[in-house]
Amino acid sequence: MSEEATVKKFMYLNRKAPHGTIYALEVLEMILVAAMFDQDVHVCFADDGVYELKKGQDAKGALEMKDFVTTYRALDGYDIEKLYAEKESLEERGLTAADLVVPVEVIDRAAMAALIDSMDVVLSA
Amino acid sequence: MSEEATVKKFMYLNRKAPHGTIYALEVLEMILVAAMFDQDVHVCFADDGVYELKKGQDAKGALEMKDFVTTYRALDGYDIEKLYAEKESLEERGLTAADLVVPVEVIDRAAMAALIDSMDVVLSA
Amino acid sequence: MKFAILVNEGPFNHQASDSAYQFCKAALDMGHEVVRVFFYYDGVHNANRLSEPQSDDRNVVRRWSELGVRHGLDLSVCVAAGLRRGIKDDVLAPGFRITGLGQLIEAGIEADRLVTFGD
Amino acid sequence: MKFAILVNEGPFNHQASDSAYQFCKAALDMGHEVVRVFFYYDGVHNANRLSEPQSDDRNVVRRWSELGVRHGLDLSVCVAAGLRRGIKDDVLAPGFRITGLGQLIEAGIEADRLVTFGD
Amino acid sequence: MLHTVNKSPFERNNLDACLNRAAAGSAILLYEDAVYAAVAGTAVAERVRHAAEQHDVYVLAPDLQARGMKDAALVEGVKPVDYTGFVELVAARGTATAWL
Amino acid sequence: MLHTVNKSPFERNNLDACLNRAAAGSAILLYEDAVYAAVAGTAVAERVRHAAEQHDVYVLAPDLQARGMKDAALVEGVKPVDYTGFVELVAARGTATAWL
Repeated sequence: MSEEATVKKFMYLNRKAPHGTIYALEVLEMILVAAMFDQDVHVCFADDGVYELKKGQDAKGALEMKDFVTTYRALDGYDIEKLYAEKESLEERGLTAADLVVPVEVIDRAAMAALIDSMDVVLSA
Repeated sequence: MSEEATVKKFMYLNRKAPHGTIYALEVLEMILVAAMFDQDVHVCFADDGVYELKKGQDAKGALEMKDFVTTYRALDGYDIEKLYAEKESLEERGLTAADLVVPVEVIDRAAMAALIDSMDVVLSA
Repeated sequence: MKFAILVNEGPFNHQASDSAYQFCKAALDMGHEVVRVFFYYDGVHNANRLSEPQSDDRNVVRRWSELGVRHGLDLSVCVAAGLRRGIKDDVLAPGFRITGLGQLIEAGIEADRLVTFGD
Repeated sequence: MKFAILVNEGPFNHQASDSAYQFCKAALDMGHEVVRVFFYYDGVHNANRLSEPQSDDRNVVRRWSELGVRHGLDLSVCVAAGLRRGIKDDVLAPGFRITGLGQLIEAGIEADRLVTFGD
Repeated sequence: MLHTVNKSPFERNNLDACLNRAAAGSAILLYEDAVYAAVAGTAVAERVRHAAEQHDVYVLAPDLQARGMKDAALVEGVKPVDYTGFVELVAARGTATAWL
Repeated sequence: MLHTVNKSPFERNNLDACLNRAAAGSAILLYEDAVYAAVAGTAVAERVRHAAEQHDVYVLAPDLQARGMKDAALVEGVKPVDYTGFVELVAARGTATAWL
């Protein structure tokens, strides 16, 4: 199989809240670069990672920090369309899909586990 | 009151396990310097901080990391004698005072709470 | 009232430095005195003048430098923590100085309050 | 087998860099190939040649440099994460190079396994 | 005394560590990722409501705003403050203890 | 798949996060501060024993030794490995997922 033909299943697994640490922002920078490679990209949000997608964030206005959350909305333009959020993680935090800045497929914990298990590369933070 | 006469109650509150992060080591460096000031020093161990005192640690032999734990035994020579470990934290981790490298006063959570509440300065990690 | 501020984490990776800066600025605006800002653990990275954030982001290092100069703040970087992590005079941003841990204890004695920002 | 290694945290503050080093050394000793060690987030601080640990401590930066030179490893430091944190060519230790995030994705494609060490 | 907590209650034990040792009547400030604990309707809200009966619990409003929680209902008894209020709490409540 | 956990189960949610999503039969390696989870007689030991019934749970021996737990009794079913064993697990068990 030639190098060009290699298509792997990549998962970017977001488990951390935004702003308190930089992981959410720098994972997003990673995803934007990953979009330039023809790989099968999955972006997942679980645990505190679901907070990354909360509508109405205003890090710049509130704290002079960087507003990176709107960039999630640009993922569609990069042909990154497989976005998943875990149902249980949303529920524990009192959130629903309607609270999120982008449309995601809400899947339950068992489905998330199966999805993770099917990946070739998992990049997590 | 002159600067020289100021004696404050300082607490060094250790809540983190050793080796996984540097906090335990650098708090200890802080305590050694603090010993040179004539302040009322209290060194407390709670939550994962009680692991800092576990006997038999061998970070150098196992992982080429720095063996700093023996330094706790030197604190006595610096006239730092008020060492406290929280009973509940030890119990949750299956430890007793006999597992620790230095003699400490084991106090329960309520006593720890009262001790913290009586401090002028709390340095925690 | 006299405040001392302890910053335990580096810029960007954790919010600690941002929070400490906002706190410091608010305290100064309210007329309080900040006797020292002490940078310990990874906090020493806040003094690295080579830091060059993206143009649409805040410049954490420069912001501390400017606040320090404007208010004559003592921005103290721990020598031992700094050596370990490669933060020395070679890369020190304006307004910061390298000092010993004794300066942290002194600040704790001299200030009415010591406030810690970390991970 | 081909390994790629991702280091997310700086030296000393977290064990991640130590663990990655021990893993890398073991893999090489066993005859595996390490196609790239990529330093991201605070991991970029592992490349700071100014780091000067105490004499009784391990030298994390130098150790990576030496392992890199000995085995011809590709020690890649993310340019964007490095710029933000002040890790640039000015302070880069021998054996490290500044590269883009694309090198991480490429390593993930090329290697049989990508192993992450972080906080 | 003023206790500060800055970590998400879903990720770490910091909030519990604080609540386990904060003397009755002391002040507790939730900021950075700990502000999620102040929002009503989550799995930890009941614990925080109970804490607010025994302590003066505050939440840093700019951190709520940064996280899209500016208009979220807060747990009963939790009071928002801005950075000026944070400084006032430190000044008024004595020793500041950070539960890192 | 190999899942790795490196944080203390008393401090953070990483171990639970992993156990909640690890497919049955996968391998789980506890290292760095997560090795405390492998020691018998703690408040989390029962959870880990249960996990070891559904997964192959390993613990990194050098990390135990560093922490003074070299001779500690381990939770039933948890197997110690050294760095060579860690590398072998990564090679043998497929994708490595780090629960950071």
